[in-house]
Amino acid sequence: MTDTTEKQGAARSHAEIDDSITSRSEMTALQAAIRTQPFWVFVAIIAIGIVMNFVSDVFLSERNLFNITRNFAFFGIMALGMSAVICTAGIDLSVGSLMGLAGIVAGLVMQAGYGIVFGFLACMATAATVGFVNGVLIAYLRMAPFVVTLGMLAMARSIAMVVSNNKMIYEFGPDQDLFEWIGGESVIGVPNPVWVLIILTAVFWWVWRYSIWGRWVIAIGGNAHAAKLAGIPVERVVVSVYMLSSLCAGLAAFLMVGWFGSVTNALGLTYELNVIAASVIGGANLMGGVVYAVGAPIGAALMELIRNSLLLAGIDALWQQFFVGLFLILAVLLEQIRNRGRQ
Amino acid sequence: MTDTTEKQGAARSHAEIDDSITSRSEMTALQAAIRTQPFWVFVAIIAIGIVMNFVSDVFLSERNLFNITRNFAFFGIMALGMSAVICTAGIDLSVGSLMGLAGIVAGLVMQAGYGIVFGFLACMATAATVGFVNGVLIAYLRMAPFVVTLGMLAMARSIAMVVSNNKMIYEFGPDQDLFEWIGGESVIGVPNPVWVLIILTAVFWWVWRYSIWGRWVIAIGGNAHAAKLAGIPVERVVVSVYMLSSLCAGLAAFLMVGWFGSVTNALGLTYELNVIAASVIGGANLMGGVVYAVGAPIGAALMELIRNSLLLAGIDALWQQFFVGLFLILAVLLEQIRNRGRQ
Amino acid sequence: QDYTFALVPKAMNNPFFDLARDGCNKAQEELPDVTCEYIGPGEHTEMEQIQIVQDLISKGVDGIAVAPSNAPAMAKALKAAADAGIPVMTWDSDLLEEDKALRSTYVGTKNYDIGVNLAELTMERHPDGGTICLQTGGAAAANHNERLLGIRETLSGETLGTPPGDPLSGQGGWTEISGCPLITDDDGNKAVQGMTDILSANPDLTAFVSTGAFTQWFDNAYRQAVEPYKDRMDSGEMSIIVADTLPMQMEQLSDGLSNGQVGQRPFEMGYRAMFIMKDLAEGKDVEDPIFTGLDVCTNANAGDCLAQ
Amino acid sequence: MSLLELDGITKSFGAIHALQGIDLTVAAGEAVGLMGDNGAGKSTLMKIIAGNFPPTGGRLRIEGQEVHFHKPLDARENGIEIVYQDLALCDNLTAAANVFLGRELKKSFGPIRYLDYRNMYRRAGELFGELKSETRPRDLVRQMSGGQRQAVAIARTRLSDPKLVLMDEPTAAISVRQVAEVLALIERLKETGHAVILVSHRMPDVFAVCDRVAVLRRGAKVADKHIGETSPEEVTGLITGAIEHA
Amino acid sequence: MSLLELDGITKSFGAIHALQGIDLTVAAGEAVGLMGDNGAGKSTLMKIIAGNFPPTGGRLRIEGQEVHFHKPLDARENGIEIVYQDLALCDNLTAAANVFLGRELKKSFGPIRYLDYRNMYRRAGELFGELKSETRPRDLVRQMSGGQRQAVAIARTRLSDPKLVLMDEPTAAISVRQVAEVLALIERLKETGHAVILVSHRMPDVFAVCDRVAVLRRGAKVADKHIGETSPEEVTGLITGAIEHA
Ligand SMILES: Nc1ncnc2c1ncn2[C@@H]1O[C@H](COP(=O)(O)OP(=O)(O)OP(=O)(O)O)[C@@H](O)[C@H]1O
Ligand SMILES: Nc1ncnc2c1ncn2[C@@H]1O[C@H](COP(=O)(O)OP(=O)(O)OP(=O)(O)O)[C@@H](O)[C@H]1O
Ligand SMILES: [Mg+2]
Ligand SMILES: [Mg+2]
Repeated sequence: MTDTTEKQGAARSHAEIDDSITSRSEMTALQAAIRTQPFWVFVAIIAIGIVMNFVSDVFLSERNLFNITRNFAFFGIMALGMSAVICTAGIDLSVGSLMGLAGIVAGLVMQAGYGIVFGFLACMATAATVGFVNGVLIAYLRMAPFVVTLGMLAMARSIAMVVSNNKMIYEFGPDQDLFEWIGGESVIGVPNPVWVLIILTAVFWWVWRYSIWGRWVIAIGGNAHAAKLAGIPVERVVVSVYMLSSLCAGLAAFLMVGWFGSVTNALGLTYELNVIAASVIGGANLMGGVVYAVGAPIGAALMELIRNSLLLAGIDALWQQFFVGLFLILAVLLEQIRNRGRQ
Repeated sequence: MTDTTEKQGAARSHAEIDDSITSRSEMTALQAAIRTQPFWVFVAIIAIGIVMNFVSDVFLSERNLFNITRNFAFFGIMALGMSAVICTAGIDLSVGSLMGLAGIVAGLVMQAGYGIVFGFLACMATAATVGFVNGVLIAYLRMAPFVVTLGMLAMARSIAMVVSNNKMIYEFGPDQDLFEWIGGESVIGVPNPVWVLIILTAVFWWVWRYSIWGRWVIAIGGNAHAAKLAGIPVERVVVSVYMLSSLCAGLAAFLMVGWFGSVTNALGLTYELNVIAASVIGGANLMGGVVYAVGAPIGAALMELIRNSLLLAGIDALWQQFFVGLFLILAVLLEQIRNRGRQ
Repeated sequence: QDYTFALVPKAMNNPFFDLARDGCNKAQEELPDVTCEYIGPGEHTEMEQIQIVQDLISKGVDGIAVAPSNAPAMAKALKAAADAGIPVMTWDSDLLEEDKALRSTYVGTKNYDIGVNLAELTMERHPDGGTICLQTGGAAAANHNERLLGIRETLSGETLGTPPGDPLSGQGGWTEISGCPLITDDDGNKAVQGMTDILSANPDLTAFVSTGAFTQWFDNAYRQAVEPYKDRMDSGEMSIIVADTLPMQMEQLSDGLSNGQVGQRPFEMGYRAMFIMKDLAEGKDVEDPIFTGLDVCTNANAGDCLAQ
Repeated sequence: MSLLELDGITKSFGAIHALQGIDLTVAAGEAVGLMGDNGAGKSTLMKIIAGNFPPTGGRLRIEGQEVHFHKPLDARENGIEIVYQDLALCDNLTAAANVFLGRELKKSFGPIRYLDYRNMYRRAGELFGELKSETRPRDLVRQMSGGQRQAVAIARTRLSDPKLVLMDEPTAAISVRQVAEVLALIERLKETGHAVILVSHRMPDVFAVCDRVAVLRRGAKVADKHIGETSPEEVTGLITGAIEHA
Repeated sequence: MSLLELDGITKSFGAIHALQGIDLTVAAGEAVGLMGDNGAGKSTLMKIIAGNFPPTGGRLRIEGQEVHFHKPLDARENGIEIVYQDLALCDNLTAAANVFLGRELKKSFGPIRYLDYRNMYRRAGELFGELKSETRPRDLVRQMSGGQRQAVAIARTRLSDPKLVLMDEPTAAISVRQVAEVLALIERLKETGHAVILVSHRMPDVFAVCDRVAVLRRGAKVADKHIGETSPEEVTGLITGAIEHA
């Protein structure tokens, strides 16, 4: 039925195809980007920007851009950490309360005259502790992240109340000026918190793409059981993820208090939903296994942009929230429609 | 190697075992119950009750029990609906805002003199509409439940502000007394909202156990793709689930406004996290596929009980939230520890 | 006989109410037989406040002073206090007219008057009127709505009905710009951001008036936001006028970064509430209502406008 | 007239061309074996016939009538049942619940209809018995062994009286004893006039029950022969590409 | 001295007794076929050896040394690799990423170590090539066919040089061509002194490569014979229970 030459021919072509199969990359980087949610949210941002440019001439003013970028920088920083948590199919509701606690701790330490380095270290140590507790309860005691971090939400806020004795702190000791400079000023026209966000986003981009830890986090989100079987120290990685999220919140609190120039234990109240929303809008999937570094700042930017635009456009105050909700849905819908068309 | 009799013997014993296998129930109902989270949360509730009985002699007073049960009834009703949503691996953040909107609509209709029947229908129709929109966006347009319902959270609250023109309503027309009786009074010593909760819990128990719709919801939560392949109208069921959650929130709003005797558009502000927490404490799993009818009231009861107990025990106000969080975590931890022991 | 009196604020995370707590504690020191129990919802939620009051009644405290978030609903809850023979008073904000029989007295200010004073400060600086943006707390907050009405009625010189009234469109020379009143939900961050955006979107705004301290809570952020407009404020082209007189607010006023403050006296409210309740518990008659007065501060009298 | 006719079915997933113009017919009472290397496109073809997703191009005819399936239910209503390769089970439900998923047995109490657990357990037990599978109807699928899960998936096709049964590697995980039962089942289906498409990598099984064998290679059909006219060796060659065409 | 010795291994899941006192030894360079009906307990036994969960009772010895595995990594560090029946892959990662999961190849840039994509793709491609599997290293596992997924799971065992390879139905989903490769792989493993336990329902495969065959029935070992001393018919009888013991 076949002769030898034919067989060899087939075999050769087969080997070639095998090779082409092995080295084949399905898509160019651009094609891949176009399929992601952050890309389409970014498109929505550009669209809003163009429209706003006609609606209000102050929209593109330096001052307004300065304000917008600084406002979303804090949420962007927290969303970077939150994205990691969400990537493991977890959730961290305690970030808002933690901001209050970490901010108060930083404030108290500096008020007591210890200087900014100690203030920063105390702030981050507080955050790390809270994240560690969250992580241990979730990873080792197998508790639902929602319950653990909700409990922590209440506890952290309460501790913040107790240690601050419910008072406002607005004297930050010897380094007050440096502290307020870090949070409130800018370098070459870009607010410092935005620099922090930019650097962190770059770091996270590298982490998700090139680091082993990042790979493990994504694997855990895809199939925690399989990751465990593959020898990944799942528990330890999960703890580190919750600590990371807390550290991001602590950092945001430090910058924010510096900007505000004062701190109450109400700092960060109800921010958790905004941070989670920024992550989800930026493409994170609450079922886990998906993460984009650029998603966090893009998601946070969209939320802030909507808020700012509605105000500049002079929308009736009672209606503003309506449009916030509407545009939120529309921005994410864009990607859905595009992807349905593709299928 | 074998003879015929041996073969027959083996065959017979095999048939017998087959039969025993087919009809074997792995556990008694009690054994099954002991493995569930609601059971252990219930144990925690009993434990708190016993401790509180020694701490405070008013704890078991009729008035206190009356207050406690009524307070958690509203959350329990909402948590019943929320559990269904969570069972499909979804989430509904809009219930709190929806309460505000539905309450305002009911109030406006009754204030205009239309009577309680119309007020109730308007309230439920509003809720159904919101749930329908949520459901359609999630089921047909495949959007993330978190984003959709977060958008709806903002939109519903905004509409409530607009239609109420930011005013409080406390005149409910001709049926005011009946309305306030329904929400605020009791029948044979049990507050009316509690009756509603009891009846709804019984209905949901039946639904999850015996109804085809309930079975489908659970299947969707387990594996939506497989459910779709099995011919279940997944989209329609998901829409109905979100409508159900909204209707529960609408009902709770109706009862609560009746109890308050007034309504502002701030009704239900930030309740969403409490409702979700009640469901999760009651055993719902945010990854989907798990639901207990009794879980919702038990979860809501635990949260209210902790709050009430701390106040009666005279815990320092600043510390109270701390213990709320702590006991929340401990109550759920109970079940975890017990189940780890079993494995 | 020892007394335990409960002082229930609207929310515990608001520095305003902390001052009331401090007053309450001072009274406790002065009255050896009185214990002050300061307890309220962590955040501003209507239902939790009602639950707390219910629990206090169950617990059997000797008197309750409450700042109701939702007046009609609170009135229903307070009926149980009457049944239990627990004396009740209100502070900071009052019950509705028809429910007033339920409480013995009210100690505090008229929110409406705060609005009137805010408006008068504004009109003093800008007799010809102009454009104005108002900033308020929670959308449905009754006290803020009354202040808004006070501002609007004073500026327009007209009666505008139920709080918060309708936005001004030229009455008395004042026009509210679109996008206002700003709703802050008592969030300082939102308040500053909202003010920043409004000021940059409307460079020739005449007056920015806030009915709550949240705008100025965050000292540094507020200063940064207002700094670019300081020249206009100094020259009298523009004004920022804010309710309350917390310490950092007074510093901002002294530095010319605000043009007027109208303060309540929460410390006094908390302090006097204890004495009033002691009188009530001992069966004495008390005045109704008791107003604690307002502090009205301008750039000129910033140093010595506060009472005490 | 054939029961099922495929006419130039193609399917692309982005850059991957999983199927490239497949023609195939199946008559009533006939079993067709579908073979091919991993990734050849067999499952993709099965899923298209079962209404899982639409083809990128080509036509599907059932009893001469062109059909367009928009959802799996459409295919089922046209008398097509399928055992998916990945089984498509709900892990959180019992074996019996999975068997009856979407076609629950009901009892009535007045106007209220509710699940008839008793009969579902009984019927499911019978079906597993027929397959000689030691599967407990009350067990959660999550806890079951690989072969028990496959038995559940196979049992699902036995609920209705379909015209065409698609089996995507139904015997991959099951033991020798049940393999014989599944093959016997296919024989019975043929006898009663049903059509079967059997996807399998097990040459002996295909040669035991199928009337025809079709071979896919890289999304194209490279052979479609009567069992009598070919041999396992030839089919192997066709699958691996050692033989180009037949 | 045997490489692996199991001594009275039992395992219960609540009321279900999956394993009841299993003794088994495997020597270096030996391949043992493990057969049994669905639900007999084969996968459970494999998972216990792989450190997936501890046995309820009994002892495990490796090279005469008693071991207690608390997690899968412990087993791997003792030189045990496994192909799970359910494959245990992360659907959201590429084939190459799954192959190297937990053992990623790294490059260094100063003190910073990062993923070496290039080498991982290359190595994974080579491994798939060895198995003659048409699996693209860059594809997401989610999009792959059943056999391609199985190839990924098998490729994972090739990364290290284990003493013992456990294969739980490694050929269930793969095509004839790759089956031959997997069997050849097992032969090579034996030649180089590795031990293999092969769980399979495919009698010919077991008889082709295994030196011994053990049969489980309802959690008990009912036979353990050299291939030369038994026959497919006897093994079938042992699996189904037609033959009680051997
Ligand atoms: N986690 C678990 N919980 C409860 N029962 C289980 C669990 N895992 C397995 N079982 C039960 O243990 C028995 C043995 O299962 P196992 O997976 O070992 O079978 P197997 O021999 O591998 O079968 P197959 O050939 O079908 O893969 C089955 O009855 C199964 O239902
Ligand atoms: N959803 C999808 N997206 C992208 N590619 C896909 C998708 N589904 C299948 N493919 C690809 O299409 C090709 C055919 O897959 P299919 O599952 O039909 O193979 P198969 O013949 O069933 O193989 P096996 O014998 O291994 O089951 C494969 O290369 C696979 O990677
Ligand atoms: Mg396939
Ligand atoms: Mg198995």
